Amino acid sequence: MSKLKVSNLVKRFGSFTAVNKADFEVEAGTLVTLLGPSGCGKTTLLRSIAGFYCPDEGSIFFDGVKVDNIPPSRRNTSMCFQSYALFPHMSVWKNIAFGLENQKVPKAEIIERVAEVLRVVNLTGLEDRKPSQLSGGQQQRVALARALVTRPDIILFDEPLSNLDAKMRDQVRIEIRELQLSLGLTAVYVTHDQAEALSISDRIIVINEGKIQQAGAPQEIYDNPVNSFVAQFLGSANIHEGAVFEHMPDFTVIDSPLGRIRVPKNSLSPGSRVKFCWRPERTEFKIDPEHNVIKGNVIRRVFMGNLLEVFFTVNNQPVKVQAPCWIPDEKELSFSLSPESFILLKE
Amino acid sequence: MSKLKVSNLVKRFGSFTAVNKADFEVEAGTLVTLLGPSGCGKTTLLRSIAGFYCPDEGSIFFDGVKVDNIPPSRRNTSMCFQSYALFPHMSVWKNIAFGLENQKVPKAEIIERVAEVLRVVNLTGLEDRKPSQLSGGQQQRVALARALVTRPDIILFDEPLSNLDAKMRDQVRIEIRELQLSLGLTAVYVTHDQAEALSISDRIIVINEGKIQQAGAPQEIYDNPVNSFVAQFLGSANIHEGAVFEHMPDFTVIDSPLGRIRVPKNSLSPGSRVKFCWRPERTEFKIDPEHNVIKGNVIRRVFMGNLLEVFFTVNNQPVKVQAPCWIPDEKELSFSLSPESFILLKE
Amino acid sequence: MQKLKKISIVLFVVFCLIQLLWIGAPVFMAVLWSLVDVDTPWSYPDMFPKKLSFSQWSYAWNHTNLKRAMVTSYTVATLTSFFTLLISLPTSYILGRKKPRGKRFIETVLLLPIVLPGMVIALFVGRIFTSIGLVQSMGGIVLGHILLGIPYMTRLLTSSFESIPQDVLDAAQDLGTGRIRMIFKIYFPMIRLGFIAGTIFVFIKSIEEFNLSFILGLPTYETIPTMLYTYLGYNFHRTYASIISLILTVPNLIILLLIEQKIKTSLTPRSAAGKG
Amino acid sequence: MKRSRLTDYILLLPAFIYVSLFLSFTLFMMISQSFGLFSLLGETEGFTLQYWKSAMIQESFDSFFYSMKIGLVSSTLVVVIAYPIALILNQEIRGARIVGSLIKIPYFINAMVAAFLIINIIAYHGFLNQFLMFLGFIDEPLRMRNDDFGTGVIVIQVWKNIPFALLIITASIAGVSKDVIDAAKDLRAGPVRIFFSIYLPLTISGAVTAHILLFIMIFGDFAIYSVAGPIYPQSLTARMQLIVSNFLQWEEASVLATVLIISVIVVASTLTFISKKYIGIYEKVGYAEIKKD
Amino acid sequence: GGKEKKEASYDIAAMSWDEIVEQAKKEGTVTHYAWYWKEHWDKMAVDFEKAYGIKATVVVGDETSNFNKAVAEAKLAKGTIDVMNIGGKGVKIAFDENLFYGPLKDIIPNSKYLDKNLLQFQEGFVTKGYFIPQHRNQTGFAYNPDKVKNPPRTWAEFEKWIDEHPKQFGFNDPNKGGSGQSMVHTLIKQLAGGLEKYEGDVDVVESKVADWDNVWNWLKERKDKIVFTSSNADSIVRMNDGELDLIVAWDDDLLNKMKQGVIFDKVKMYIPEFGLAGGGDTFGIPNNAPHKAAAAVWINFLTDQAQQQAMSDGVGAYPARDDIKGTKTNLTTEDRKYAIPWFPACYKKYMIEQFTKQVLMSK
Ligand SMILES: Nc1ncnc2c1ncn2[C@@H]1O[C@H](COP(=O)(O)OP(=O)(O)OP(=O)(O)O)[C@@H](O)[C@H]1O
Ligand SMILES: Nc1ncnc2c1ncn2[C@@H]1O[C@H](COP(=O)(O)OP(=O)(O)OP(=O)(O)O)[C@@H](O)[C@H]1O
Ligand SMILES: [Mg+2]
Ligand SMILES: [Mg+2]
Repeated sequence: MSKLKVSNLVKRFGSFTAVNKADFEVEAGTLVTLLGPSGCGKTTLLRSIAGFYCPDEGSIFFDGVKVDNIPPSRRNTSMCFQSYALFPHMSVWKNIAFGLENQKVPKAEIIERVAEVLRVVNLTGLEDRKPSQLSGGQQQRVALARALVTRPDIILFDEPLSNLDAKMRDQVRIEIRELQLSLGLTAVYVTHDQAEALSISDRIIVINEGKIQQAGAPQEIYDNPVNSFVAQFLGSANIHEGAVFEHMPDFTVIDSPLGRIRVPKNSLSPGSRVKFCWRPERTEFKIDPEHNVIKGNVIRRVFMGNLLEVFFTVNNQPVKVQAPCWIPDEKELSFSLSPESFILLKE
Repeated sequence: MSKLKVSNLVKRFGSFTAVNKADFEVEAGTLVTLLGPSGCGKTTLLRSIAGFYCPDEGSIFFDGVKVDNIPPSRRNTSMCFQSYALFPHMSVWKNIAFGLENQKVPKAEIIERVAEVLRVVNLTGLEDRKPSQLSGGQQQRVALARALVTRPDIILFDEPLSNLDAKMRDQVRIEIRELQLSLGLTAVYVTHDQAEALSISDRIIVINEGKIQQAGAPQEIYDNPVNSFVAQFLGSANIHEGAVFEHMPDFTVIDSPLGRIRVPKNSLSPGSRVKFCWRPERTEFKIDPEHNVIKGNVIRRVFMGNLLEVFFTVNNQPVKVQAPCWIPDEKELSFSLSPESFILLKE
Repeated sequence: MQKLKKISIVLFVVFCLIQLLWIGAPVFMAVLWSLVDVDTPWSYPDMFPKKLSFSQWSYAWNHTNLKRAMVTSYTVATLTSFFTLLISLPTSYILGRKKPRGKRFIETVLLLPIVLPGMVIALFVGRIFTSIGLVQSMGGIVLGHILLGIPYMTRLLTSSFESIPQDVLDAAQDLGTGRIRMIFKIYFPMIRLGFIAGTIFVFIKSIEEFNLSFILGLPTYETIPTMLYTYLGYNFHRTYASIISLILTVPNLIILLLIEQKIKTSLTPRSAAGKG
Repeated sequence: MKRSRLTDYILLLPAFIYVSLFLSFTLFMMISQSFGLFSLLGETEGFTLQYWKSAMIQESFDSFFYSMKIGLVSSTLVVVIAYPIALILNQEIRGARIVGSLIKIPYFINAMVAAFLIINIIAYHGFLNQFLMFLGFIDEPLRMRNDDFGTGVIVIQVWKNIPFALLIITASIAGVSKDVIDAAKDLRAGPVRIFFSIYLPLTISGAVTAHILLFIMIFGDFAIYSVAGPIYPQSLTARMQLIVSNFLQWEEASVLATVLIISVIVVASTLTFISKKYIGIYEKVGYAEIKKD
Repeated sequence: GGKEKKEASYDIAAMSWDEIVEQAKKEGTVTHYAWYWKEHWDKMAVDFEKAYGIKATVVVGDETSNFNKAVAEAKLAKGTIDVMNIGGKGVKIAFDENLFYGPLKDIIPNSKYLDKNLLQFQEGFVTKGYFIPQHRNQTGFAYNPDKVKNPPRTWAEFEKWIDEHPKQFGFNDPNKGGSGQSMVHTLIKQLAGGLEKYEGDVDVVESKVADWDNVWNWLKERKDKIVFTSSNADSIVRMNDGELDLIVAWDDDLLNKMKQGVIFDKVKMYIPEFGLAGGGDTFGIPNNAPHKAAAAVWINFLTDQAQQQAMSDGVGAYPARDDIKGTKTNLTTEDRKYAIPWFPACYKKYMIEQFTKQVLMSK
């Protein structure tokens, strides 16, 4: 268990900047998720922490100690590789035991710890298989087990669940989280799956094009995205621009494509342009007349199992909302949105 | 536009049966989705339709004509390959135009149709790139475009959107559906993503281990899964076993781990064992005393952005529900479930 | 990290120097020897030749078998590459694409000509050819060289054929591609590199081949290596040997450069033809 | 379906028939002639061991041991030198590509040219001697050509064959995914352990292939021996060639050729066996065996 | 294709020289296999065509492979070789395999001017006039006059010189060239009781070779003082390199190498008083030569006075004709008085084998 600090890290490949001034801390014993679209630099950041890449600028500290000159084999980190990186010539058991053997852990303990971690990832019974005899998902779980079993100061997960089906993914995710908490591991977790990020993390760091966009607790980011990228990447969001019309005691009124709407109170001068968003699930079809009531034309309804996704146009602006399955099958529908549903964006 | 009929199809690899007596029809101009976990035989079925595999038993008919002895190059199908299978030595444009050139379509029309399909998959401007210069998601869209542009009698999609991020996936899915409808293509669509299946299909065929489990319209399957596999694979489901206690005029009462609960009326004799399920999103936290009221211990709450997933134990049975974000943060909670929420399963 | 970088740079420079010496020094000596003047031999104890000229080059060119040997060598190599390609194409196609029964066995047999020592093959093939009147004919040498070229050509072509993803072929079929279009638009472009590499390889092998040419060709058909053998053996003549060595080596090095340039650049992106 | 099977087999034939006809004739003739059978030119006498007896004289043994010694020593040296170079070239060092191309040059140089080039270097009046004298290490040039041990030949073989070994070994090392090595480092494996438990088991089959091919080429060497070998003994193939061309003793040459091929098979199988054993250490020891102790 | 040229079967032995010439002109072409002097042959061929209208093609191959070719073709009714040069390596095979047509001695008019000895014996073989001499050659000691002021001429001087100059005297392995054979031959003469006793033998007589052990012991004692090189040419190259100062070499070979700039011009050559052997190369016509008449005319042409003179002037070989003298040779006629003839070929073969066994193989 170590505290991790990444300070102003820059990593370039040729002229392309893969990580741009990343600056964050991970408290000891917590799990932080790096979330972002494909190619945004998540893996690069993780590999820099593990020591495989030498940063072009900035430094990394473990418990306040600068590790920039320590080679990967002497940093006490374990990484679960996006590409698995299993040793193809070793059995599952050997693969997992490899790190413990390096640390000269007594044989009996190795046997015990490997068996335990195999249970966690649901692979008991496959000890003697070679990686080539496993399905993709099983291989991924071996990679995960291999990283978990060493109980390092800092554990790094690079999309450890991407090849599992939904059921297995839920289950293993929960096990990872429990193990991390019970062993008090400091963990950095990479994913581009927002549901996974929201459900496993103590904190989330949203990255786009190599730059950190926002960092915070899952709910905090979800409820208060700072910009439209974060709003759209974490959950769905309808984004509009408008202009401040006037300030009222409890709220501010804005002129927008949705009409004149009430949003949470702010201090912008009337007339200034604002960008704001709201989430599809905030829509109320049991209309609350106290709230902003909006009428739209239904373009398409999509059945999503537990709910409907309904696409409207409101004053020619496309808008997406979530609706319960019981809403009437009409061309024109109204719904209400509380002023608190609206979030003002910085950019 | 052709009607497709697959009749009692069996395909084995050695002693392993990948497709086991598949029997279904696809009406002309409709889109049918094959949905199932990894390795269940979806691709195998698709490749048999395209003619790459020769079935071990059973036959395939296009518009009533048996095509078993027609080679792939003479069946009027187009497939969007799971592995993309782009021609690495051709530019994006050439790749897409290749099929049209085979059909000796006039040059001017080729140019027009390729441009149109490029717009659909959002790749305009990348015509001259080689596949190796594209990201995975872009490559996948080229594969999709290549299949779409030929407007075959039957179009086969093998997980065409798996490598796209959520936003792009939504967008392209809608485009595919619109194109399929407007051109009236007969389509078979393979995916293991249930949201995708629910939102794009006219009908869904759920497959497990090579066997068709259930076929029907999306909502029909979602609302009335026949067995626990379907119930769990399409959406989430809590599954329990119980015994019929008594029949009332409007409903049946069942003894179950959740207590004595009311479920929709059925004709099973009292005392017989039943398996039933219910979906997490049917949970009501504004308790309706008319409904089944259930009390449970909260094990874990997971923040999923637009809602909470709450894990309970109810009489030591694990239960998963979806809850709005506002529910109180207490150790013990009650919720209600309407009798209609419960679905009796056949096995 | 910084220190590591420094060490690796030093290592790199040292490595390059050794490499230059390792290759450059012998070649430099050969060039010097080839430029020794006819009338001023390079004798002990001179560190360097007293006079450099091309006199020996022009003598060797005009009054030895050099011209004839070059014509023979290059003709043989061209014919060999062509016929080896012709013979290997169908076999490699089946091996690479159809995975016939006994594939491993056939591949092993095809490799045998490199596994048996060249002189052994040469002596006994020579004996067979003698009995059917094929010695001292260009045809005999070409036939022999084809034998030695087949292992390389089939290997390279087979793996090019193998590396075409089945899906891509299926996709082409699925799009209704006819047989001819299939060959010229799909197969040929996709095995192009194996095709080029194989031809170049066999060409170079043939140019360099000594044993068979020695047994089958001499004395009527002299190739560059058998000629070199004369000037290195009982007729040891450093200057001619240097000249012939350079004539034999320089084209190869140019080809090497071309391959490095061409094949490397066009090989790398190829892996991105699909996922996994 | 049936018809296409048949075409497949017909298409398969050209190269296969070509090679197998030639080689089966060669091998058949070689072996039968060593027993005095099927002489193509001279008259056939019938089965006899006479040639095996008459070929087994001291000169043949000396040639055999000479070739064996040069073959084993040179091929082993080549592999041992090429391995670390391949490992270094595999790193992402700037310029590794240039070095890689440079290092390939000797492969494109004919064996005899290579021998000649090196002879120029080690000759009495050669570069090396002049250089050493210039530096003052020696007063009088060393005689390094045609030495009895065959050091000159070994130097030439190593010079010429390193690129070939590199080609094969680099390919198999490049096949080891960088991530796998990173993973081992990440699990705190030191360089020695990485080499012996990751690189070696994953690449040994390539290295052994290279080793075997090199052994065959060097063991059957004629050209380099003739240019730079010791006055005595001759290499096995040079002796065969001599027996044939000077004395027309095809039968005795066949005996030597047969011996040569048997030795190749023996050495190749031994090397393969050793490498299999080595990989086995890492492949076999699995959970089952651990549970036993 | 065109009409096959019809060639009557004939026997040149039964024809007059004029008939042969006439027949040769009909044949119009002759193919000659040699392994040296390309430039010289080119010139000769031009002159020949001028004189007779016959095109001579000289293939400059390799001595061993020329013979392999001849052997390989021996079974055919019609071969492809009309004329072959015959040197040290070939004589034995030529006889063992019965390859050649002859005797030519009485067919070729010029043979009466040619070296009598070489017409009867070559390399210790009794050749019975089958082969027509082309040029004579002689082995001798060559030395670097800068480093060797007083080269050894008598046997005692020679032994002393070797002792005082270790690793500076060299000759080639007799397996690989004639000059080395000549040296060992001389050692046998010197240390094993002269050469007279071998005269006329066709098989090795054990008792006569008993005291050859003296020779082998003499060599073994000096193994680290004498350098064995790998060919005639290698000896010369090593002298140029400064490695050797005294070598055994062929006079014509040395001259040729001087011309080609392989060795410094200052080199001097002589025959020591204890003698060194000499001989020469000859022409032969294979039994199945397709153009025997043209072959005979070509051989006769090459042994004409003018052509022999041109050969001597051009490549420096000592002429086979007795009526002209070599002009540019390293060895004066004065020197040549120490030349000695070879002993019979069976002994030569035995000598080479024994040298390998006794000297090379001893450790
Ligand atoms: N070795 C490299 N050379 C050049 N560019 C690179 C290299 N490695 C990564 N990149 C680029 O850097 C960017 C970040 O890559 P990285 O692997 O960190 O992405 P990621 O966030 O992990 O994406 P994914 O979710 O797809 O794994 C990408 O645009 C990639 O193309
Ligand atoms: N050529 C083959 N030989 C042997 N088994 C095969 C072959 N192709 C497929 N299989 C097996 O058949 C089963 C079905 O494979 P298929 O590719 O149809 O799965 P899928 O449903 O498309 O899965 P995914 O979602 O992972 O693509 C798998 O268990 C697979 O291992
Ligand atoms: Mg990544
Ligand atoms: Mg599939």
